[in-house]
Amino acid sequence: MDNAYLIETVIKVVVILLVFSALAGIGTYFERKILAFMQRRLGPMNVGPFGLLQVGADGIKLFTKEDIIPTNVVGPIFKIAPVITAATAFMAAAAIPFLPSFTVFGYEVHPIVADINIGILYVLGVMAIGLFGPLLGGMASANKFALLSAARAAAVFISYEVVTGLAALAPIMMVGSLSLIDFNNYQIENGWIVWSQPLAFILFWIAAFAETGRTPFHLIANDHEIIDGFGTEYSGMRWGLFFIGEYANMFFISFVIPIIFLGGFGDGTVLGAFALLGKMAFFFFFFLWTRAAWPDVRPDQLMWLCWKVLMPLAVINVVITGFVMMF
Amino acid sequence: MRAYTPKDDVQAKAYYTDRYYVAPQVPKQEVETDEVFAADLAALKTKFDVKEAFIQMKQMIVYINANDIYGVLEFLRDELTYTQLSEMSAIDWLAKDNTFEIFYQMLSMTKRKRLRIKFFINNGDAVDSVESLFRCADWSEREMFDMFGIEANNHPFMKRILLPYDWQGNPLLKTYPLEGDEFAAWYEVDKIYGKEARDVIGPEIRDTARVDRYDSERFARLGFEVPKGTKITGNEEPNKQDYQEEGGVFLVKKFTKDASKIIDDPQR
Amino acid sequence: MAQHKVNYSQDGGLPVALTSIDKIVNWGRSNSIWALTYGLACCGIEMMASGASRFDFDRYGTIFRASPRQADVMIVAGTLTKKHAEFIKRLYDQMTEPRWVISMGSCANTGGMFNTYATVQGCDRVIPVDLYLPGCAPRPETLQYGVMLLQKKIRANKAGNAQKPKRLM
Amino acid sequence: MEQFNNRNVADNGYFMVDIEDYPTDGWGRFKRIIERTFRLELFVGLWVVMREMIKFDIHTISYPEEKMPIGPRYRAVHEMKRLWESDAERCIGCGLCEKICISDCIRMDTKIDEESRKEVTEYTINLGRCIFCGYCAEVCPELAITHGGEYENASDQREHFVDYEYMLTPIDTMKANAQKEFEGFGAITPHEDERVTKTPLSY
Amino acid sequence: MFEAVAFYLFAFLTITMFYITVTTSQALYALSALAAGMIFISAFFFILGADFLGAVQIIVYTGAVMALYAFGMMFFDTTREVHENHGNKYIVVGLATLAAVLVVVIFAAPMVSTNMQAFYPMTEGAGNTEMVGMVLFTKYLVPFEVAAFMLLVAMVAGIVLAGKKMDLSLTLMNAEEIQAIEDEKNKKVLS
Amino acid sequence: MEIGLNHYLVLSTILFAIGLIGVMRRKNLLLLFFATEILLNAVNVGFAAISHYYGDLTGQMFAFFVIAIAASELAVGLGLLIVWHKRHGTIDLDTMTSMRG
Repeated sequence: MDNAYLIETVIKVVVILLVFSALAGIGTYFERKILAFMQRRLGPMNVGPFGLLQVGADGIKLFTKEDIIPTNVVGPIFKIAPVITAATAFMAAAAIPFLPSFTVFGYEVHPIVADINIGILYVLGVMAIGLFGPLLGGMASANKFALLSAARAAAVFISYEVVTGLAALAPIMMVGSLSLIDFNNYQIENGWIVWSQPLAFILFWIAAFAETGRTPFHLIANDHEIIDGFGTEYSGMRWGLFFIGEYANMFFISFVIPIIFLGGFGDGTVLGAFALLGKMAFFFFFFLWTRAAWPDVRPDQLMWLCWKVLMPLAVINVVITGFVMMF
Repeated sequence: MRAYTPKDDVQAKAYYTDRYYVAPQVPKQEVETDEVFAADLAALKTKFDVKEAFIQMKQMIVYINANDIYGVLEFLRDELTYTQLSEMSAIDWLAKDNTFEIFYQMLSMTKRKRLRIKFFINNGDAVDSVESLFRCADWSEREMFDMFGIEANNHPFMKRILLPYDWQGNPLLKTYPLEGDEFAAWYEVDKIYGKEARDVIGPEIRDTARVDRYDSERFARLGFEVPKGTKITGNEEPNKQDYQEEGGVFLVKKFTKDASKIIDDPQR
Repeated sequence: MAQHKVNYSQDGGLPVALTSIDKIVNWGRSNSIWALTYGLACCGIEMMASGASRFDFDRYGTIFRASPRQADVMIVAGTLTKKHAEFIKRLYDQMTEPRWVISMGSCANTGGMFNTYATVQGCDRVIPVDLYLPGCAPRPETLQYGVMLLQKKIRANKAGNAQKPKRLM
Repeated sequence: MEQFNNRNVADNGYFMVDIEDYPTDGWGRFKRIIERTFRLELFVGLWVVMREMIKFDIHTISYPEEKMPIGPRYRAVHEMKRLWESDAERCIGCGLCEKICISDCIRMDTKIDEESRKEVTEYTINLGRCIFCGYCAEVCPELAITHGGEYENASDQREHFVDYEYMLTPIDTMKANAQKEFEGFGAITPHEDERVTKTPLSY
Repeated sequence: MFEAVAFYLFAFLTITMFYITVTTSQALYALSALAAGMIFISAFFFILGADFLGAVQIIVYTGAVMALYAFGMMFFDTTREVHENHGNKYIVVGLATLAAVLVVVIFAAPMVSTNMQAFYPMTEGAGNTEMVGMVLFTKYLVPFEVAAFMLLVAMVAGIVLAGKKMDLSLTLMNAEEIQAIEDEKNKKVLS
Repeated sequence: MEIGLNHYLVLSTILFAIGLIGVMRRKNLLLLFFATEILLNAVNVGFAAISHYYGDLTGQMFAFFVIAIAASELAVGLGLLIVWHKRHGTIDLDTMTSMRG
């Protein structure tokens, strides 16, 4: 454990934190713009050129807004819940290889904080902990709607973790490793996994919507049913942390899907790096696209979809993969 | 536009209305003129005491005893196919003879007939609830209680429906002033701030057309708006309307009133 | 209104010295006015229209939030009945400082044509209002003009002033 | 009008929506899900929003720069007209508008002047109460009070009001023959012809 | 060095969290402290080289078990303070400590004293996950299957127990029906 | 400073003791369940440590089975609790005095 490694890790952590916090802000701008264009609107226009500084205005406002902690809430847990959401989102980034390794000033940089050999399990596990943000925030809020949202969050996360895990299991069986780098290397030789595992790809994709709580499954913080869900009682920057966590989660899952199924960054050329970024951008855009196009499903439909459709399909997929690999 | 009426003899007629004018009654007809109603009335008479019955505007009106109402409506619903209670409420006759007139408007979908059951109750009496016959009577009876103070026996949830639960007074009574009594005038102040706040907040302002051009706390002269509390002299300069401060705002798109143009095609 | 002894809009039109911090904070606040979805009656439809594609409030950075904790401005759009007065006060109290109120339409301003027992004669009997828009109902443009006036008003005040709780009494 | 009379609802984009039965049993529901998935209805939704984004057919009116033309029927703040012939005020102080106002927001004061004509001394409309119903304009026998198109109003105070001097057409506007006459209720906007779509007769 | 620091840090954190769990009267504190403690426990597994066990600990315990407990809390309406009457605190603490020491000594003493040899020694070169997989599906296949069957049985039992009389809802019944149910219940208890 | 097996065993003992305190002290059944989870986790730490220091995978295997047992215990236990809660409206331990269920 030499000093260079330590310094490198610290730099990587700082870079990831800064880049993705900024990206979360820019993400809101993209979301507003893209949704506006899809609805024949203009979106933010007045602040800065093309409304680009809207994010800054929102940030200044959120920082200077009064921060209310209501009387009946369970104080410490109420305060810590947004931090859990943001922190787990960034913790999940530790095992994700964002780019192929490149050389700067003769020093080889691996753009992954820690290449642990259980990468996928780690990402899934940390995203599972991400549940505790909405859950504790909702339960501590002393608010009916927040409590409902917490219950929904628990139900959705427990159910869809099963689907995510089972969908990822078939590629894991093929690759024979849990490290995301190994996934990438496997796909250089054998082609993209999505061609051999299309069902697992689709299942994982659907489950990603549930795990990030985006629109077709946007039940946890649903404006028209349960005011703002777990965020109902949050104001100012605490609520902003929830927001940053949500958008960072979207970005990270948009990285994970191409790395597992769509070849990742390929053999590590510059082209491959841009290809990965392009794939990531597509998946992020798809999150916004569905938000403009699709309606929400009901909670019971969501559970029905998980336990009666997606999970049997995932199990069948795993079994078939096993048989094909055995014979 | 209003429909045009010939105005040739308009000066021959008095253009004011008689203060004690009583509108003429809609002509009543015998029930026997309509055989469907006649049969229904005959069936009703075999079981219940019918005080009076006639036909008005092609609808049969039947006066019955107040105690029979549940039985009558059940009979109408089950035997005579008047399956729908479209409306029920009360009429305030307190000034005349201290009674309320309660009416139930029924509709038969198969016979395509409408029928009205009516009876009188004294002030302070209660009616029998027909909520178990027609679910729609639930809210109607609550509204009747809310607006007239007539209670319904055996109603599952006899509370006010439109007005808040702690309201005093029954607004559809003819003695109730339109602008509300003392309680209504101070309701929101009493409820939110307490009675001691009455002096601070002051009474409601209802003198609607009066305008005080020197009061800049309440009134703004259009085109001459000033910030609240400014002293008005009476010869202000017209207010130059603009969207932003002079010279615009840093990093925000500049808007001026003169530069804005009216677009040609609103269908764009 | 004239009857309030306590004047919650003191030094309204007077020039105030703004520091650069004030300017930055006010710039952020004035360009990110998030409104509470608070349509009470027909004016609510106009409010929705001004948020929708044709008039697009999002150009000003105004988006509608469902939770009062995250909203900056409450647009009282419609008739305020006496039964509802308690709740408008509660929602106003739940909003975080700095907060503003726009009273939209004649009914919210003065009670309008509902000169009756059941309507609050002007929502400023219950909550302090910053801006009144006449009209029945005002056009979406009028609401957007009102928001721009509110932005001007925000920028004219010290940033700390708005943090002072506005209370009727 | 010719076109209007000879309309044919059979074409022109109208079609009857066939409402299918809702399945009740599990198998029917399953079949329906399969059908809907493979008819790709969800993806049609995706395509629709994508198409709008690619066409970039923005319908927003960026308000402070561009404004909608206000239709002649629009009822905003009132105006008082003058006579074309003599530039004198049209209002004869009959008080009908004050009588008919349903929210009771017009207040006028008149006196008999030297020529033994009625003259308006004080005329205010309390816009805080006014609901812009247009009865005053409708009842006015001289077409004196009408509605204008001024809609950008906001103030710190709860009751706006307009007085006679503000509403009255300025005398130089009158000299320039620029007084805009109110086209009255039922008047159609300039673009009305393009807007008319055929209503199907079966509707 | 790093290991020692990590061990003491996580030991302190874990003990604190579990202590909060057993002593606090706020149910929500107990829940979140327990969840945090579980995550810190998984840190020990990572230190000890049992990566797979650590990941499973996070996913199963914090992801599923604690979420189910949260569900239970919402169901039983114990999200706020819980009122319990306690006996003598010192007796409880003393007894518990004594019992814990006894149990650990009884089970650990033979291992510490005699020099045991490994049944399934760790193979060099293979990662923890591979080794776990190899042992689990060869020597421990039968217990693994039994555990899987046990989980299935538990799932069925949970559904059957929790799903019983789900259509009975006190809020949708009127007063007489609730009274009838109360009477029925009282009769059962009294007889 | 070297961390040995004894350190882990002492930690395991402490955690086990905390769990036992919880089991004895708690009257609310849900919080009682929490205490049992602490017991299981304490044992798991011991298993993993022994597995590490003796180079033997059996300890880890046991830890896996303990986790499986915890999961199934949770499923059945919560089910029973729900039944009890429906019948009595409380999950306080002191109310479980009747043998008839």
